[in-house]
Order: sequence, then C-alpha cells, then structure tokens
Amino acid sequence: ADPKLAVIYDAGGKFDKSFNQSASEGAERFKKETKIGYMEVQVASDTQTEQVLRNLARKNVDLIAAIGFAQSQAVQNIAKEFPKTKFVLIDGVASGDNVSSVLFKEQEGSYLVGVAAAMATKTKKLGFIGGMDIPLIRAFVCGYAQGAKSVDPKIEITQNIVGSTSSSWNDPAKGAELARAQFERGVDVLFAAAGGSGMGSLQMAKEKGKLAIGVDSNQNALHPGTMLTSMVKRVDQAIYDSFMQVKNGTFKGGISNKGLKESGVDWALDKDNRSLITPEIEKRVNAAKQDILSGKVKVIDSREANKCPV
Amino acid sequence: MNNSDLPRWATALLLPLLNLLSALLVAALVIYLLGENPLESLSILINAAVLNPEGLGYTLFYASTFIFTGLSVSVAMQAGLFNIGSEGQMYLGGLGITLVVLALDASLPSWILIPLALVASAVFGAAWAYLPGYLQAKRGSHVVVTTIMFNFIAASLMNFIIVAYLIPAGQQNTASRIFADSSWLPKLNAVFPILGETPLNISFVLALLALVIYGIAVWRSAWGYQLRATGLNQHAAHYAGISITKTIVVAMLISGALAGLGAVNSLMGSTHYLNLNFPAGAGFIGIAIALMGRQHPIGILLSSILFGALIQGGFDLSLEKPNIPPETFIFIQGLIILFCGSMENLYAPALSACFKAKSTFTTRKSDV
Amino acid sequence: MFEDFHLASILVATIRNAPVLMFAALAGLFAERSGIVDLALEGKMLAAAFVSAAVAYATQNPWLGVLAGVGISVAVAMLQGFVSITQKGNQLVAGIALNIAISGLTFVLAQFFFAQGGRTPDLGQARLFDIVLPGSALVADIPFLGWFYTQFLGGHSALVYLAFALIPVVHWIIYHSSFGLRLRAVGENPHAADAAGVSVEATRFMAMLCAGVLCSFSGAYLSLVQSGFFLRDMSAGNGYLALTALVFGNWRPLHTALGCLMFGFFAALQVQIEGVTFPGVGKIPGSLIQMIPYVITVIVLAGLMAKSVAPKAIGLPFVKSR
Amino acid sequence: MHAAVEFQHISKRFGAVQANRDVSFAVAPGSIHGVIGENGAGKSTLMSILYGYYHADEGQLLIHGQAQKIRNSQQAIQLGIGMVHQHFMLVENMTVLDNVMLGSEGGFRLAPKRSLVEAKLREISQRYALDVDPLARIEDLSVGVQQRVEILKQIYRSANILILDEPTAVLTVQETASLFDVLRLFKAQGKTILLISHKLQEILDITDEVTVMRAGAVVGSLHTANTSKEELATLMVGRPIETHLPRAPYAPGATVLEVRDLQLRNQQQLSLLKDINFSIRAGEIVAIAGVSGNGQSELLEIISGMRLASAGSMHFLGKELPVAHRKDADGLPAEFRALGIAHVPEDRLRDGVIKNFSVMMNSFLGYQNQVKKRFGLLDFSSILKNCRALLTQFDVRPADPDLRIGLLSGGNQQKVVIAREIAAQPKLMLVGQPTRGVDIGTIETIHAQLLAMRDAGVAILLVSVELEEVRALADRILVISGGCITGELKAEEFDATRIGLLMGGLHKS
Ligand SMILES: Nc1ncnc2c1ncn2[C@@H]1O[C@H](COP(=O)(O)OP(=O)(O)OP(=O)(O)O)[C@@H](O)[C@H]1O
Ligand SMILES: Nc1ncnc2c1ncn2[C@@H]1O[C@H](COP(=O)(O)OP(=O)(O)OP(=O)(O)O)[C@@H](O)[C@H]1O
Ligand SMILES: [Mg+2]
Ligand SMILES: [Mg+2]
Repeated sequence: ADPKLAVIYDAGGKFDKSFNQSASEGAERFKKETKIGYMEVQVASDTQTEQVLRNLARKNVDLIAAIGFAQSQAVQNIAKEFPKTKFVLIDGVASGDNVSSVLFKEQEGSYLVGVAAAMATKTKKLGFIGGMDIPLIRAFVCGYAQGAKSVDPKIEITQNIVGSTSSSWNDPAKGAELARAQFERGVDVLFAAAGGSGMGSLQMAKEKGKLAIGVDSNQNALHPGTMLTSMVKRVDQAIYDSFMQVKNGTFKGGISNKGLKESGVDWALDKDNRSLITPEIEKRVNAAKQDILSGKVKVIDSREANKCPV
Repeated sequence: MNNSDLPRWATALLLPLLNLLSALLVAALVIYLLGENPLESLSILINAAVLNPEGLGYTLFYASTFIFTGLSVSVAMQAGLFNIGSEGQMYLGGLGITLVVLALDASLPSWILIPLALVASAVFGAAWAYLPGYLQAKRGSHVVVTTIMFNFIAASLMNFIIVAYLIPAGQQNTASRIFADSSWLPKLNAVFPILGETPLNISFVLALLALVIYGIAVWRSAWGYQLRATGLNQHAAHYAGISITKTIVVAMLISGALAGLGAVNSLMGSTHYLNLNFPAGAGFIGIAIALMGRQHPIGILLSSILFGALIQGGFDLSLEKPNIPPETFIFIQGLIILFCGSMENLYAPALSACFKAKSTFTTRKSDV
Repeated sequence: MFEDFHLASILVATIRNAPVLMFAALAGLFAERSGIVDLALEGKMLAAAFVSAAVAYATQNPWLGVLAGVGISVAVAMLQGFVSITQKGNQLVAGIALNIAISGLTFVLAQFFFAQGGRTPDLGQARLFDIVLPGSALVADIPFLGWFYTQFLGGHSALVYLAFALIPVVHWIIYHSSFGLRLRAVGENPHAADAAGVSVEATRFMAMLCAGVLCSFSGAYLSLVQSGFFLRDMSAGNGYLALTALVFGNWRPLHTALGCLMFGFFAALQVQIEGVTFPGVGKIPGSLIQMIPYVITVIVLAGLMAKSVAPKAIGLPFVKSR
Repeated sequence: MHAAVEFQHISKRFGAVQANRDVSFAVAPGSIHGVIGENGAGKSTLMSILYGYYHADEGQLLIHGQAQKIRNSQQAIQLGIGMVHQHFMLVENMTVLDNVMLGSEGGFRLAPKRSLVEAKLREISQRYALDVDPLARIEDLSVGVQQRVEILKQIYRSANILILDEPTAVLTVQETASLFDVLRLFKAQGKTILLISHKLQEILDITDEVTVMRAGAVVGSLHTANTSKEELATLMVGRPIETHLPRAPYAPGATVLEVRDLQLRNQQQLSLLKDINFSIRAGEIVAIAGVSGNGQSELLEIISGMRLASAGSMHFLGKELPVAHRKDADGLPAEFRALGIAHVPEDRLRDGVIKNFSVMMNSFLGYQNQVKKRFGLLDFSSILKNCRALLTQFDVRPADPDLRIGLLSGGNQQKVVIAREIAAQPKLMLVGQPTRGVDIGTIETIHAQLLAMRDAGVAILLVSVELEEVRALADRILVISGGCITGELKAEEFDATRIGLLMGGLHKS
C-alpha cells in the first residue's frame, strides 16, 4: 500500500515564503510524481506540536516531516514513544533510529551569495536584514560576510534585524523601512533573511533600483531585474527525498548536514537574474563553490564557533 | 442595568447562551462560505474539545494558563488599572522558573525545587510589573502605556538572554536545555488514566486554587474591599484612609505574580524548557478572559475553558477539514468575545418583553 | 561613532514612519475625546490594509483601494459604535474582540481569494508612489537645499502629506468647531451635553465615523505605500503604539502628533544604532537595540510628562441614571 | 388662558420604585410655582420627565395647552423649556462661554459666534447682576458662581419655562437673595418658573403656588399666600416638625482638639489658610460659618487627615497629629480615624460614598480595618446586621442594604454617611454641610443625632454655609473669611447681621 505521509509546519506557516513553503513544495512535487497524497498541519505552540505528532503517530502515519527547529524536542519525545513511526526533522536534531535530522549549512550558501554581492556592489557597502536575532539568522549573516570579505576585505556590511516578537517575521513595512535606511546609507546590495518581512525589503530594493538577494526558496522571480540571486536551501529536496525513501523502503535515520556538496544549499541562477550576473560574477561564484567543495575554503559556522570570525 | 426586570437566571444563563449561539451562527456562516458543513464542523469541534477525554485534557491544559493570565488582568482591573503587560510578565516569570531550575535541578529534590520554581515565577513576574505600578502610583504615568512598553522590552530582553546565555552550545533551537525531571509537574493522567497522553498537570489544580483565593481575597477580605474601593472611586478611597499608592503598587505586584505563575503550566508541565516567545499571546488572551469573565472567578473559569476548547477543538477541526484554516478560529474567538462580552444586552429587551407577559418579578440588586 | 549616524536619513525616516501612527492616533483622538475607548485601532487598520490592497490589486487603481479601505474601516467603526453606543456594551471588550476577529478574518479572506498564505499578490503598479515635487531635478544637486527639497519636503507619498496636513485640521476641528465642542463635551460630561440639548449618541457616532475614516489611511499606508502588498497581521502592534502616543499626548492633537513623531524618530534612530561600535561598550546586540524606543518612552513618560488626564467619561456608556 | 405646564396623571417607575404616581397639577403662566417634598418624593424625576430626560410610563404633558411628547432635551429646549439640575450640568474643563454655546453653537465655525456670545454674556451678567467671567473655566469657579452660569445659560437661551431643581442648596443667603431677584425679574417678563426647594422659608418668600409631593404622589397644591411653614411641613412629612430640638445645658469638658498656627499654601504659594487657631472641647459643637470657598473645606480636610497643611500643629487629646512633616496624606485619614476622629465629608458623592457599592458595603467605608472579622475575613453577617440597624435608626428609605447606594436619593445617601460616622462612636466628629439638599424631616433627624452626640460628650466641628443650621446647632461660632478666622461668637450672641459682616471679612474681633 501507499505510505501515509504528513507534514507539520511550524508557526511561520505553509506560506511563509521561506523554509515551510519550501517543504510544502517538496511534498507537492512528490505528490505530483507519485500520486501519493499527504496530510499537512500547522502548529502554533510547542505543546501543540507534541499533540499533533502523537495523533498522527497513533493513526499509523508512516513518515512525519516536522519543519523547523522548534519541533526538535517534540519529535524526540514522540519518536521514542512510537519507534515504528518515522520522522524527518528539518533544521533541528533529535535522537532516535527512526528520526532523520536534516541540517543545512546555510553559511555555505550565504558565502556564495556574499561573493556575488561583493562582486556586484559599487559602493562597497552590503546590507543584511534578519528577522530576529537568533543563531540561525546569525549563521546566514556570518557566511554572507565571509563570502563578501573574501572578495574584498574592505567591504562593509550593515545589518539590521526586524524585531524581537513573533510579528518580526510578518512586518513587511518594517522590512521595507530597514532596506530603505540601508540604501540611504549607501548600501546597494542587500540580503534579506526575514520571512514575510523580507518581502518588504525585496520590494523596496526594486523600487529604489538596488539589488537584493532572496532566501530559502528561489525568489528571483519576485522582482526580475533587481533580484541579484537567492540563497536557496533545498528543504523541498530533503522532504521529497525522504518521502521517496519511505516509498521505496530505503529510509534511514541519523543526522545529515547538507551543504553545497550534498546540494542542500546553493545560489540561484536562472532566466530571471541572468542579466544581472555578469560572466565575472558567475566565474567568481563558481570558483568559490569549487573551493568549498574541494575543501580549500572552509566556511565557518557561527553556531559551532559561537561567534563569527568576520 | 437595562435588563433589571429579567429574572436572575435569565440574565446569568439565558442571555449569554443566546449570545453564544449568535456568535456561532455567524461563525457557521463563514464556515459554510468556506465550503464546509457547519453542523458537522461544530460536532467535530465539540467532540475534539470536550467529549473526547484526551481532548478535554488539552482544553483544560490550555485553560490552566489562561486562568492565571485572566486572573492577572482581573486583579489589576479591580484596582482600576488596565494591565496590558501580562504577556511580558509571564515571559519574565518563565525566566524565573528557568534560572532556578537550570541552577538547581541537579541538586534539589522535586519537593523543594518545584515550590522554589513557583516562587521564582511569581517573583519575576511581580518584579516586571513593579515599575509600571510604581510609576502609575507615584508619577501618574499611565499604566496602559508603560505596560505595553514593558511587553516590548521584555520580548527584546528575553530574546537577548535566551540567545546569549540559555541556548546550549551548538544547538539550533532557540530554547534552554531540557529541565531535569525533578522539576516536572505531576500530570493528572497519573490519577485519571482516561485523560490519556495530555499534558494536563497539577497547575490546573493550582489555577483552581488561585481562583478561589482570588474570589475570597477580593470579595471577602478588607484588602479586597480597599482594592475595589480604589478602583471605583479614588477620592472616596482616600477619604476612607486607603493608601492609594500602596494599593496600586500591591495590585500590580500581585497581577504580575499571577502572570508569572502563568508560565508554570507550559514550562514545568509540558515543554520542560524555555523557548523564544513561549507565552504565544496567552497574556493578551488573559485580557479578553478578564473582560469576558467580568473579573469574576466563575466567569474567568468559564471563559478560560471556552478559549481552551476553541484552541483545542479548532486545531483538531482544521486537521480534519483542510478548507478551514486555523485562523478561522481566531475569528470565531473574536466573535464570541464580541457577542458574549460586550453585547450582553442584545436580547434583553426582547427577552424582558417575553417575561413581562408572564410575570412581574423584579430584582434591583446591586452588582456587589 | 557619530559619523555612523546619518541625521538627514533619520529625519526623513521619521517623516515616513510617523504617518501610520499619526492617522491611527488622530482617529483614536476623535473616538476617545468623545468618550469611547478605541482599542480597535489595530483592527480597523488591519481591515483597511487588507481591503485597500485587495481592491487596489483587483482594480489596479490605488485610489479605489484607499476608498474601499475607508469603507471597511468606517463599517468596523460603526459596528464598534453600535456595540459601544447603542448597546452600551463594554468598550474595551468590543475593541479587543474586533481586533481578534479581524486578525483571523483578514487571513481567512486573503487565503480564500488569493491562496498565498494570507497575503495578497504584489500590487506592482497599483501601489501609491512617492510624489516628486516640481523642479526637483533643478535643485537636486545643491547641497542641503537639494536634500531638503527633494527628500525632506518632497519624495513622499500623498498619504504622508495628508497625515501632516491633518494635524492642524484636527486641532482646528477639536478646538474651534461646533462639532469639536460637542465632541469634547460629550467625552467629558455627557450628562451636561445631553442637558444642553446635544445628542450624545449622534455625536459619538460622528466621532466614530471620523475615527473610521482616519484609521483607514493608516492601513492603506501600510499596504499601499510601505509594503506594496497585504500580509497577515501586518499592523504588527502599531494600533496599540498609536494609542500610546495618544495617551502620551494627553489626548491633544498637537501633542499626540508629536508623540507619533517621537516614536518615528526613535525607530529611525534605532535602525542606525545597530552595528555601531560604542566606545567602551562595543556593539550592542540587535535584540537589545530593539528596546530603545520603548525604554525611552517610559523614561520620558516618567520623567518629563505631567500626568495625562483622560477625558472623564471615557469608557463609560451613556446611561440616563444616577 | 392655558396653563404653561400641565401634568396629567404622570406615573413613572424605576424597577421596584414607583418614583411618580398619578401626578396631576397645573402651573399658571407667569407664575413661580414651588414643588416640595421629602427626599425621594419624586420631584426631580417629575422635572426630568418634563425636560425629556426620562419618559413617563403613563400620563401626558400639556405645554401651553398642547399635548406634547417630549422625547429628549432637544425637544424640551425647542419648546422653550430650560432646566437647572440638582447636580450642575456643566463641563468642568471648559469655559463658561463654551458651556453656554454648547448645544446652540449656530454654525460649524465657533469663532464668529464666540465673540458675539461673549459680548452678550457680559451684557446679561451686567443686567442681571450675575457677575460671571465668560472666559473663566468652570472648574475654577465656586459652586455659587457655577449656579449663576446655569442661570446665565437659561437666560441666554431665553427659556420661557424654567425648572430649577434645588438651586439654593449650595448658595449662601446673599447668593440666594440675588438669585431670587433674578427670578422675580423673570416673572415680570412673563416667564414661568418651577422651583424645587427644601427650604420652606424660600418657598414662602418667592412662590405664588406650591405643590407638595409625598412618595411619588401629589398630596396637595396650595396658594402660597394661604399657607404656613407648619402646614407645608406637616403635609410633606405627614407629621408636625419640631424646629426647636432639646439640648442639654452647655457644659464642655476637656479640650479634644487644639489647632495652632495652621497655614496652607497652594502650589502657586497663594495662602489658602492663615494663622488658624482654635480648640474644641468635649461636649460642644463649634461651627465654622462662612461663604463657601473661604478655606473651610480645606480646614476640614486637614483636620480629617485628607490633606496636609503647610505649617502649624494640631493636638488631639494632647497627642500631636502629623500635619505638615510628612511626604503626603496618602493613608493618613485611617490613622486619624483610628484615634477617634470621624468625618462627614462636604461632597458626599465624591468622597463619602462609592456609588457602585451597595448600601451595606458603604456602611463601613473608612472602617474596613475596624469592622468585625472572622478568620481574617470581613464578617458580612454582622456587618449586615449593623447596617440594617443603622438604616432603621436613621430611617433610610428604602431600607435595603443590598441596593446600590447611587440609586438612593441624595438625602438618604447623606443619612447613610452620617449614620456610619456616628456609629463609629468617635471622640471628635467633623461634619461638613450635613444637610445640604436634605429635606426638613431628615434635617430634624440629623440635627437631633448630632445634638445627642454632643450631649454624650463628643466634640463636634461643624462646617456649614447655612446660618439657620449654625444657629440651631452651634455652641460657639467661628467665622471664616479669606482663609482667616475673622471672629468668634457664643451661641447666645448669635446675630445674623454681625456674622454676615464677619463673613465678608469686614470685622476683626
Ligand atoms: N474656549 C476657547 N475659546 C477660544 N479658543 C480656544 C478655546 N479652547 C481652546 N481654544 C484654542 O485651542 C488652543 C488649544 O487650547 P488648549 O491649550 O486648551 O489645548 P491643548 O490641550 O494645549 O491642546 P493642543 O496643544 O494639542 O492644541 C488654544 O490655543 C486656543 O486658541
Ligand atoms: N435612575 C433611577 N433608577 C432607579 N431609581 C431611581 C432613579 N432615579 C430616581 N430613582 C428613585 O426614584 C425616587 C424618586 O427620586 P427623585 O430623585 O425624583 O427624588 P427627589 O424628590 O428629587 O429627592 P431629593 O429631594 O433627594 O432630590 C427615589 O426613590 C429614587 O431612589
Ligand atoms: Mg496647548
Ligand atoms: Mg431631587
């Protein structure tokens, strides 16, 4: 029989234009190809996560995909309670043979877009807008800065965060305002990792004719002409893969840390930003990619180092 | 009051029921427009929130937190203060618990650790309410404004503390480490196995206890008398020798302490760690609960359970009916508050016309 | 460290930040001076933001969007009026209830119509764009004057000018018109106003009408000017902040507007403080910088301001009884 | 010729209370018609029905012979009816001018009309000798002047039928006299006046006819010329009124309160009280007479602990009371009360009661820490018992402890307050305007109780603007003017003219 599958989005919701959305795209692609459906749920609190995980496990769902680090603890608890159910956890780590924890080396992808940004800037001032001041976002900005400084150590990076409440991911007006302030201070390329708030930043870049870099999914198509590139994080692929593995009976637990090598992160180059990426930029970014793949360049993860070297 | 010529039971039961039905009617319309069957949806909701024992457990679990935040807002309201800061106070209360537990869970047994953590949550919550209370009493700075500000400040402060100090090294999750189980509150399913796997824990009992103490303290003690006198007429309170400053500060301290205790349920009873934004609006729901429950213990209890049921039932319903997004229940919550909390007289004229035909029974008692 | 602060850019940002609060606070001023606590600014703002964006998108005409926003916000205000004035219900409850209901409903509707997760599509050309003052090109390169004319005075959306123009207008209406006189009387002592032959209910409904109209611009500003689309809960607490400015300004138009500008200023300043290295302190973490505007508000409120005195009858339904 | 106003079978009930029952009487045009009755007799309710504030359950109103349905005050005003309410209907933080314009602004812009109205007000206040500054804020005006503002408003609107609900309750003799001059002028102009008052002498002095109400119903309409105080009083109360209450001979005991060099300055450093020196002994009633606004309210507040003085000292039974050397008066009244100082405040609605509390809950306001407790909680069964006893003893109507006190008529509220303070068995009793707005039957009760306290050896400080009351109660009279005590008289030296001069600050004894 077909496996029973489910996706649990975190508080950001299925349409967050970010990793939840990416997950849903992966599940959707699987459904299209295999005609096997899946359930989806959105939770509002950690207590609810545990509740819904247990409910699904009791209904003999074969694989539950839990999106977002906030679900880590709940997955760990329920995985222990239901050893027959399989789990895939995105962005977090939970122990158990039946859990596949998928982490991403956001710093590597950010490094690449940092290189691209540094090549594209004329003012030598780059911007970064994060949703909240949390380790995940710090890893983005840290990789971005390392990449930019590898091109030109004198490049300045102005960074702002949107806020410290959960509405920080839903405040496009503030995102736009931050972008505008950065442009006024001379920034001409910015990287927004702020969920819905980032949408405002990208929009502002378009309005001001500056360049912007999207995050998580490929956002180039949002504003062709001003979207320099996007740092894509292949949550969709991770979900698609694990669904496939369950279908084919090849699912294995454990922790995987997906970087460039594993195609977990990448930069986006497509028809929408083709005209903005000059051959030099493309060459330089691809070179950086090679260096990382070959191990010549090691991008530091601020989460492990507990601070950022640049 | 307009409905003074209605029998008491009609005012207390029939009117709220009619209002609740009206709210549900509007909600049913929306559900119908979303393409689902309202009756079927309602039965799923009720089943998930009340009839199914495990669901009921979750309903009461959510209600436990709401009772505390509802009480927090109510106490301040009795003194004429509109404390919008329960959210921030609860957040800080969570910090109090976490600091105590993280420091001591390896060394202390449950029977000391748990009370200590409870005290810490109250103390931290109260401390966060102290300054707004003091500024209101001494400087006349409007408590509505200062508590809103303190919510924002709490959010920033907690974000900083969690990220800088509490996340275990190398972890992604913006949360503290897991508390050792010496700090875990006993779950009620140990006594009532029928509840199944619900996080419902003894903080529900604590919440009920708090309701009783609140009721007695406010309506039966001299302190409560002074509190209410201050809230109703400060001139008369001053004439009566009540220290306005002290009453306001103490009311805010207690309000903050109750909000702080609101953190106990989820931190020590369910998740067992402190995470970013864990109050998730429970402090604000407390405002709605205090207003809807008329700051009366039974009112607070009933509206807390109603809100708990909506969250639990709504969540299950949106699982079963993908067409109904969970946000629909936020809308329904709003409708219920609107109809039950602020339109209590909607049907009073019609109803009293009905009753007038039957009897001339009248009451004209005060509301105290 | 001081070269890190760009005063010019802070000032311009202040002007841009303030209107959201200004419209809402002035809306609240009408409601509250008439004796109705307006906790539903947030809800009206959100409803207007959604409807403005949806209609602007559907018609590709931002002004129709603004108009529709006015319509919905007035409708909410009238509902609020019905509950608070006609039904004599608890005004605080009504306000909070409307906020909660609208927060849910806008998402559900946005999802229903656009299926983008409670978001409307990008408005593209249907946004309200900034106005370039005539002759901007000529003066653009003159030091100071160029900045002053093209960025400080010019280069804002029409709604920004409307916001600032409204301040003296509202002041005049409140203090120098018969409506303002009645409004203040009804909020201060409705029994006296009633005895003088003023209809308390009609005056309060008029006040709610004004509140509805003004508040809608706040929402339109959020979605049509600042973001270019609607996003769930995008009012992000601004309604409450506007209320704060109103209390802060002691329910007077000029002071209230000043309060809004202050919030706008500190928000702008805060953006610039991020990443600045302070002597002795170093870089302040972003999460702590977020609290600056709020800490300053508390300090100002506690230290400088006289007691704010609300209109006496605020929050009390007008009941003819002892 | 038609009656200006005719009430026909008017009935009105509030819940269980029948406020008006089948009221019928007519008011001749161009006359002054008195309406009297005990507290709660339904006078204000009847007038409010005429002014469109309440709607009668039954019956109808004829204005100049025409049946009228008056649904609200706008319609009443259109019919030429004006009303000066028992509690002033003024917006406190606005100017006199704005209050007068409110409701009849005449145009959206205030400015053009504002200057016209201002000129007109100056002219009116000249012509009627009302002496009101149109640009003054209401909250800065004394009650007497506020009363004049109300009159001014009606003159400005040229009301034809003027209702005055206890206009003289807060006025001094002089103020009352000048008000009556205005009313006579009105009458001469052909206006019709309905006047409610508890002061029978005034009714006899100025009205042409008088209607007496009891328990919501009319018990008689008489020509003033053919009646007497005694007849009216008996009609009103249903029994004859004793005007000369028995009292024991004056034999004061030890000094209870000693006030030395008390000073009070406000924030602008203006002197409100200067060099106040006096003492009160056990078993005597000392009255402070004076035109209101001359510092007697502040003095009472200081002695009760509600306010601090700037300098000076007070000794209570030899013990020094905190007066000036303290941060604020927050909580101080409790300390004073615990020593045995009881206080009937001047403004009962603001200070004396909590409107939303029941009568029972108000029956121990101020004594919340002294009342009986069980297990640390308020013992409501004993409180209720005491409350019932008080209600019976002071004849509070209705004697329902559960009723919200705001629903009682003013006189009955006052009885609750006085009962509460007397029940505390104080050594010193401070009494401010104890019979303001209270009917003669109740005045008799209150006076009798105060005298009984005096005879039992309690020291009583009475502040009253009512010279009649001062004469009836005081053993010694201190006259206050401009914050200074300008003279002292013994009871047997009572001389209204001399006191009047002292109140004007003309004599120094
Ligand atoms: N009764 C009045 N007559 C004429 N003008 C008035 C009156 N009341 C207010 N005004 C005008 O309104 C202005 C503001 O009055 P006021 O000082 O009382 O208000 P405010 O509380 O300071 O309000 P804001 O400063 O916000 O305008 C005054 O300068 C005055 O011109
Ligand atoms: N709005 C009301 N609700 C309930 N009862 C009321 C209301 N207004 C008046 N009453 C009651 O109706 C009765 C008549 O009151 P009213 O004010 O007319 O008396 P009054 O003759 O004016 O007394 P006073 O001399 O004290 O002013 C009183 O028993 C009063 O308690
Ligand atoms: Mg001013
Ligand atoms: Mg009366």
